[in-house]
Amino acid sequence: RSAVEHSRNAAADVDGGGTPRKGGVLSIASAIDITPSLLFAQSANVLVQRLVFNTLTRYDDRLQPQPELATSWQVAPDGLSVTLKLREDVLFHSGRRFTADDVVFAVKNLQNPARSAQLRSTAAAVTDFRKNGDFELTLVLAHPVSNLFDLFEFMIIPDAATVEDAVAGTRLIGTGPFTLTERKPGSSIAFARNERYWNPGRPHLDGVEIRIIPQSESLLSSLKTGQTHLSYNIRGKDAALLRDDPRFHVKQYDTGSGAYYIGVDVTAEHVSDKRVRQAIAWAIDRDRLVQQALGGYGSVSSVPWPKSSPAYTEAGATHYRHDPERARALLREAGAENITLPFAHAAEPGPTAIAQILQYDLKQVGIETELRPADSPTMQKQLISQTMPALWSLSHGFAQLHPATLAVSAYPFNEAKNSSHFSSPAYTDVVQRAWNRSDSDGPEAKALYQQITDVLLDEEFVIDLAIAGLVEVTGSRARGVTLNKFGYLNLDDAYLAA
Amino acid sequence: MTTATLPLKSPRVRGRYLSGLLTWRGLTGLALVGVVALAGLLAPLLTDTDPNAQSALALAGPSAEHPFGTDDLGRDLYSRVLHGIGTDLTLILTAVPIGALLGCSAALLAATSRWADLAVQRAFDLLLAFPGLILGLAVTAVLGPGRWPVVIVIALAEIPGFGRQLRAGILVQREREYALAARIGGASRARVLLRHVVPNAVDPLIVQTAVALSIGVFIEGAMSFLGLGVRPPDPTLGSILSQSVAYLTTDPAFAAAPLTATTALVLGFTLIAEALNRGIRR
Amino acid sequence: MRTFLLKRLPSALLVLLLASFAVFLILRLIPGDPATSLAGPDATPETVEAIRSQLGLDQPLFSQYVSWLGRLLSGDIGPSYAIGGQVADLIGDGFGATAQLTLGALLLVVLIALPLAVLGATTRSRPVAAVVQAVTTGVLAIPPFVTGVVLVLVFAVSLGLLPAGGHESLLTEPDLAVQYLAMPAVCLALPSAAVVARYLKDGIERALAEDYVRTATALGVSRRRTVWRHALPNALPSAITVLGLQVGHLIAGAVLVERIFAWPGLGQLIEQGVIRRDYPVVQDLLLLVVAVYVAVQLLTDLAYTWLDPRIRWE
Amino acid sequence: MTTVLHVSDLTVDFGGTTAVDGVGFELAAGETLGIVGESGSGKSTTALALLRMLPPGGRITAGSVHLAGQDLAALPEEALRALRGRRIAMVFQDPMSSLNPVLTVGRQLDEALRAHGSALRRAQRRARATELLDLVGIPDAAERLRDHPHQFSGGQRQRIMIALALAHDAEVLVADEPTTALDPTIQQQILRLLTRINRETGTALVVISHDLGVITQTCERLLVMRDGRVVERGATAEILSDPQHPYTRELLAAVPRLDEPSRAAANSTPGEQPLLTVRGLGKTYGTRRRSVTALHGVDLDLHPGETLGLVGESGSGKSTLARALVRAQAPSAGSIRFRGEELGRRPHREVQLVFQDPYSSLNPRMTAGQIIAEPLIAHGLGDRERRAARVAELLEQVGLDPAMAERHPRAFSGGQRQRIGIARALAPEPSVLICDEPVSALDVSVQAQVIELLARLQRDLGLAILFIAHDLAVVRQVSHRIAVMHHGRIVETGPADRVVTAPEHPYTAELLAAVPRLESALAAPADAPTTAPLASTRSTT
Ligand SMILES: Nc1ncnc2c1ncn2[C@@H]1O[C@H](COP(=O)(O)OP(=O)(O)OP(=O)(O)O)[C@@H](O)[C@H]1O
Ligand SMILES: Nc1ncnc2c1ncn2[C@@H]1O[C@H](COP(=O)(O)OP(=O)(O)OP(=O)(O)O)[C@@H](O)[C@H]1O
Ligand SMILES: [Mg+2]
Ligand SMILES: [Mg+2]
Repeated sequence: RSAVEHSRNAAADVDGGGTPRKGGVLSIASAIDITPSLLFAQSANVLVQRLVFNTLTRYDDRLQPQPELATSWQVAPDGLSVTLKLREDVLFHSGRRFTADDVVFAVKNLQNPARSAQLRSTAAAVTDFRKNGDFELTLVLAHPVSNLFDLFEFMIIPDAATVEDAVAGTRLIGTGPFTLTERKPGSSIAFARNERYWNPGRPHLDGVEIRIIPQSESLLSSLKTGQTHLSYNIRGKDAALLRDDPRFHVKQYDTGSGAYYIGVDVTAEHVSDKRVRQAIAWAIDRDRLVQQALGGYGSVSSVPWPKSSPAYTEAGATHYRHDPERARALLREAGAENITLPFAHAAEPGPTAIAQILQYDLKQVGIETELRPADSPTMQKQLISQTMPALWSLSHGFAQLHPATLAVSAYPFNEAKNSSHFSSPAYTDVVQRAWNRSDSDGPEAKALYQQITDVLLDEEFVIDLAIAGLVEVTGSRARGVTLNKFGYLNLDDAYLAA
Repeated sequence: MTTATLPLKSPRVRGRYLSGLLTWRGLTGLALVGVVALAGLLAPLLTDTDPNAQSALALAGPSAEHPFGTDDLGRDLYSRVLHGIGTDLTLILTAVPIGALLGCSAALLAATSRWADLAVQRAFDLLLAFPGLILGLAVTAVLGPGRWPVVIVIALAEIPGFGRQLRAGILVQREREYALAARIGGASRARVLLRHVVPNAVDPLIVQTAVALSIGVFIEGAMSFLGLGVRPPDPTLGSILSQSVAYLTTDPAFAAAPLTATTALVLGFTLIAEALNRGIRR
Repeated sequence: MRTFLLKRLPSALLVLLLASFAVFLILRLIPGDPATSLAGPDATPETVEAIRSQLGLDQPLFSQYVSWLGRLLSGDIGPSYAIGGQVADLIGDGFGATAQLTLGALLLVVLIALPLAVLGATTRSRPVAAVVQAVTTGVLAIPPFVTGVVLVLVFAVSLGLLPAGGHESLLTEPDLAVQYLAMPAVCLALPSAAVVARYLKDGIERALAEDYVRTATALGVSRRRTVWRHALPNALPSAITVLGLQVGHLIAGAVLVERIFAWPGLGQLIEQGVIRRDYPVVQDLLLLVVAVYVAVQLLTDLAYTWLDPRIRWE
Repeated sequence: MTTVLHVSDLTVDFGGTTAVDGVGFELAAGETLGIVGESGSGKSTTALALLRMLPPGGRITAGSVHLAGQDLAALPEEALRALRGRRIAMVFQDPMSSLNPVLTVGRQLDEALRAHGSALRRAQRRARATELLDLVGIPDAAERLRDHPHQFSGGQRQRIMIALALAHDAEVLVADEPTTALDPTIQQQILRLLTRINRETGTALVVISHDLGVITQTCERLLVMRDGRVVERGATAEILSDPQHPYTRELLAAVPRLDEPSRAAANSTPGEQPLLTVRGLGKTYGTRRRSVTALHGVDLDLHPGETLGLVGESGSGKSTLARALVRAQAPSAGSIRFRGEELGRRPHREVQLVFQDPYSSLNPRMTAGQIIAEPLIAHGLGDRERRAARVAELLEQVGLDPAMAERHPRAFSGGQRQRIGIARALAPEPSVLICDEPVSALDVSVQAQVIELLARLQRDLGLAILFIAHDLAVVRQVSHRIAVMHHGRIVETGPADRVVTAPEHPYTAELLAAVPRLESALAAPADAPTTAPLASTRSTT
């Protein structure tokens, strides 16, 4: 027997044609294993969430919520409550029927700080539950919440009885299209079709397998050899090569996979002056960064918002361009010429390349930096304990949806507490006003978003550089694969062509 | 222990090393190491391009302006490789002697008593048993990234090698009759050890040093690959090489220069080691 | 044999105890802590604190150490922090895979080193000697992360002969397992094979210059037999010692190689454990590695006395 | 008689220096040829050149070695291999290093037997190996096949070497110093064995030795070598009775004879009070489970100005005793008193040892001067200049040029090295000198120099000397008294002449009877048809 064949066998025989076919196992290459304890949070690997679980609603391309476990919803005119009608034909993998109690549990679950859910503040805005039968309930809110449907897109509905097993990584019970069959930590996660899935005829696939391949080159090879069919961890430069290969399909999502930024400790010497921070923003050649570090898969941006965000504006994205003269002038003005700043970055190859590019650009305007590579947990600890040096570079997420979600959920932008030690009444005020409202894309809301953007562009405590592309590479056989706005993999309609 | 058939005018010890070096092996080795080392040493003279200067011209192939091409950030590979050799040599030439010194001291300590011997042996075991990744992580974590952690990890890795070699030599030589003769002559334990036994036990160490130098290059590369190496953007052979891995299919020229330099160094060290080895044996 | 073990076991146990202490301390010296990893990228300091106390990380170091040792001795080593599952299961699964890889590599080391060394030591042809030389040094000069990637590109991507990565158990699917094992084992084995070959070659050369080889020649024993039966046995004891040392290098090298070939072994587990600061996993795993290593040292010492009868005498 | 070996004009070079210069001889089947000569005269080199087995650096530059019509000097390696061991076999000079330490003796014999594609089965080879071991007088042969070389005593190892060479009934057997490590009784057995083989299978023998007695007993014809050349040749009896070349005459004159009375009394008179008193000395080697008792309660007195000769079977504990006396090894029982006081744990300045093997006891990294100065430094005697003066004085005392102090041990000849060892032992001005086989490796002329030196030192300094040796003639010559050791016990002690002429203990008598004599050979060739099994009186392990 040939192991090469064996490794491809995951995709069992399926007959030809372009129409959806039943059967086959889709194999996904992921660079990172899941972290069970972060099941309810946004983390580096969120491929599992929508395979095993469902959410209440789902955004379409125009950011309009669509029914999923909730069939319909009604937000009260004062924005202080929302009433949901639920599907009645949904069974958990354990065979138990899904009811309103499960939604109550899901919300309470996110309110638990130990779950580390980024949208905890939004979940915490739910102060009471009013059930109306098993399949209808009303969530009572403390104040109008503009990013309510972000929560519904984000919040997976777990089985209350087994939730502790889920975060321990031993058992996942949800209502989703696939059931977890085996997990080998660090190696693979296997799923089988949920035969009692509420969406009739779905899923097409017999099963799904996620293979963990940490080394980028090996991951690419697994796709090329047909061992795997799908990956979201292909580096931009490799994706650029695959784009011309007929065997592969490369797709970019508007949501991006987070934004690269330079974080600034606004209490540190020199950079406490906002002109210095602006100078840094002017000094960076973002185009070169996107080209050399992201292989062209990404877009320059001075603001956190990707194109999918209602706050996105062309003017905002291009506010800072590469202008060393201007940077030098600002530095002169601030009296901060020839300064040296410490600069932390993650020690992995990608971030190291980015850090070196930034270092070089900063040097051109007279800012010397001392690079301090550290591994991710160290970076994270510094970030959370707010002990970062004057400058650091990382990436952040949560800008793909409602701008309020970013400011109340993404730690770097948190108005109350962030690693930059930045706080200003103006920022707090505008963020709270944008969040505490029931609509999210009216003109008034848009104006508020513009104000947030303006504050960010002026203060530059987080200097945004580029939005990394969210690149999906599929072998030509895999079809119908989609991601939700939080990057949860949805394979309801996916199938393997012959 | 044959008393007869001994050449009456055999060359002296130093002479034996020299005659070992003056063979095709030794000369090729010296030439290889010499050329690479000189290139590293004279890097500032051989190129005036800043090894860290970036440009939009990334991953360019060899050209008149960039003899080895450019890397993914548009830096001149010729200059980076030359400076990288310099860095690598500084690292291993600091680390290997430190490791050798510590290892040899431990071996000497082990020679003092049975308990010390046991302790030192087990300490070597302990040192060898820890995967390099953990050692590298721990040292880098405590000291912060930079050259010293690399030096320390290489040195730590070399200690047991030197220690074991010298210990083995001491064990053998200590049982020789001349050591006994020295003791009967009234020499103290320390004197027997340092004046009589050790000078006769150090021959294998010269070879060990050459091996250790190669391993030093190897460790530097591995640490760079794991992101524990010398602080960027300073080039090292290992860091350039690990950077180039991502481009092996598309731009093999990227890897060629650092790989050639490393291979030449390691081959050179090995040849010198073998030549010396043969010289001693003659 | 019994007395040998009786003499060595106490010191081996002491090494383990010291190692446990070193492992424990080293992990705590590395900055970052399990709670932040568990809490995720956007956690608040309060969440982190809550997790810390839940994991008992706010206890004094010494009591953490003692309770860890207690758990080890009681045999119930408990769940991992971040990776998920019981530490014992994780290590058990990984151990099988890594054992397969390192033993495979070890076998290759012997299979590569032995002929190379014999050839290198006995050939009279300069070109052959030069080739042996080039192989043994070239392999040491090219780091495994390059070798690995090149192997995959050639044998998996271009030729399609071998799978790019992954693993099957030798016990259940031996024919497939060997194909999965081929590239990682070669990649892991090459540098060690070069080192062992070098020492072995040296030993054979030295033995060939000895008087007892002269005796064999004078008896008319053939050149081949002289090398394999008379010189080689004398070179083996020290080569075995080097091989024993290489086991340590193989285990360390597994971290790199397993990563490249997505091999689900202890190397990956250690890396994951370290990256997530999963103390229980890393602590127990490192201790296991030390134990294996100490056992290997015991074995090589035993082999040494078995191969060299003079030592038994003393 | 047919000529089996024809050597003509054999010349061997060592990188420029000529070690063997135009040696030639013929050997017919069943003939015996002895080669004697000064140490370093090229005897071993000649033997090695016969099989073309010169060490690296050595090259046959001229001449031929014809064995049954084929020129060994020009034969391709493979063809030569087919001859080695089967048609021409060799016993090497150094038995200690010539056996493979990691293979059992049985394996090595087996290798020898199967080397020439013999059709013997495994069991047959085993039987033959046992027979060979038995032949050279190793007791318990079948059992001992499983042992490794280190488990045999030096003399036994030498005999195993001989057994290997006998594996194929070769036409020519070259034996290089086959009996140096053997005491007279065992030496006698081996020589008889060689003679018997020569007689029964017609094997031509070439025996190299510095012991003329050995040659006399085994060889009909003789070559005398000096500086790589054959200076005299002829029938053994003729040369010995009527030497032509001055060197041969010198050699013969230097041979000590057992029947010459001791010269010790003429040299010095021992003091009354014993200097060194040994009582009940015991020594056990090894672990509790597997132990060897080398000394069983040895009693000994040594007086100032006295030479006590110590003889005995190889492995009887002589070296062990010597080492115990200088505190190199702690004895397991008994007491050693020096001037009435118990010796401490550490070596005593006034008791010094001259090692059996001079070369290995000299540190190869130090110069002769440094080596001799070591004890002076260790005992804090004098400053740098005074030490240098003392070293020069010592070198002169032992008859070496003080200018040689700058040389390394490698650059000295065997006899000179022996004298450096003596100078070192004398440096701390000892009153007791223990000499462990100081002359066994030396040819008679150098041996005579060393003996003269010791005598002079005793005369001048009143040294007490314990003189350990195999060669009874030498021992009688230098000793006031002789002690005989057997199985770790002193079985007889008495005035030198009395012990030799009127031995009291049967073992002593046996030992004396076994000494090969020049005269007896001249009178009647050693025939004494002893087809009786060559059983040994001793048992090892
Ligand atoms: N490997 C060698 N290299 C250089 N010279 C050598 C070598 N072996 C022997 N010689 C020289 O060749 C000469 C003859 O040595 P050989 O061993 O044949 O002497 P010998 O007669 O056997 O002496 P002995 O009685 O001490 O055994 C000596 O002068 C010696 O220095
Ligand atoms: N280190 C040792 N370990 C075990 N046994 C030993 C050791 N050294 C000597 N023996 C044994 O002790 C006995 C006496 O040895 P010793 O060397 O004293 O003999 P010797 O009389 O000097 O012999 P020779 O004449 O061969 O030099 C021998 O049987 C020998 O095998
Ligand atoms: Mg000789
Ligand atoms: Mg002795």
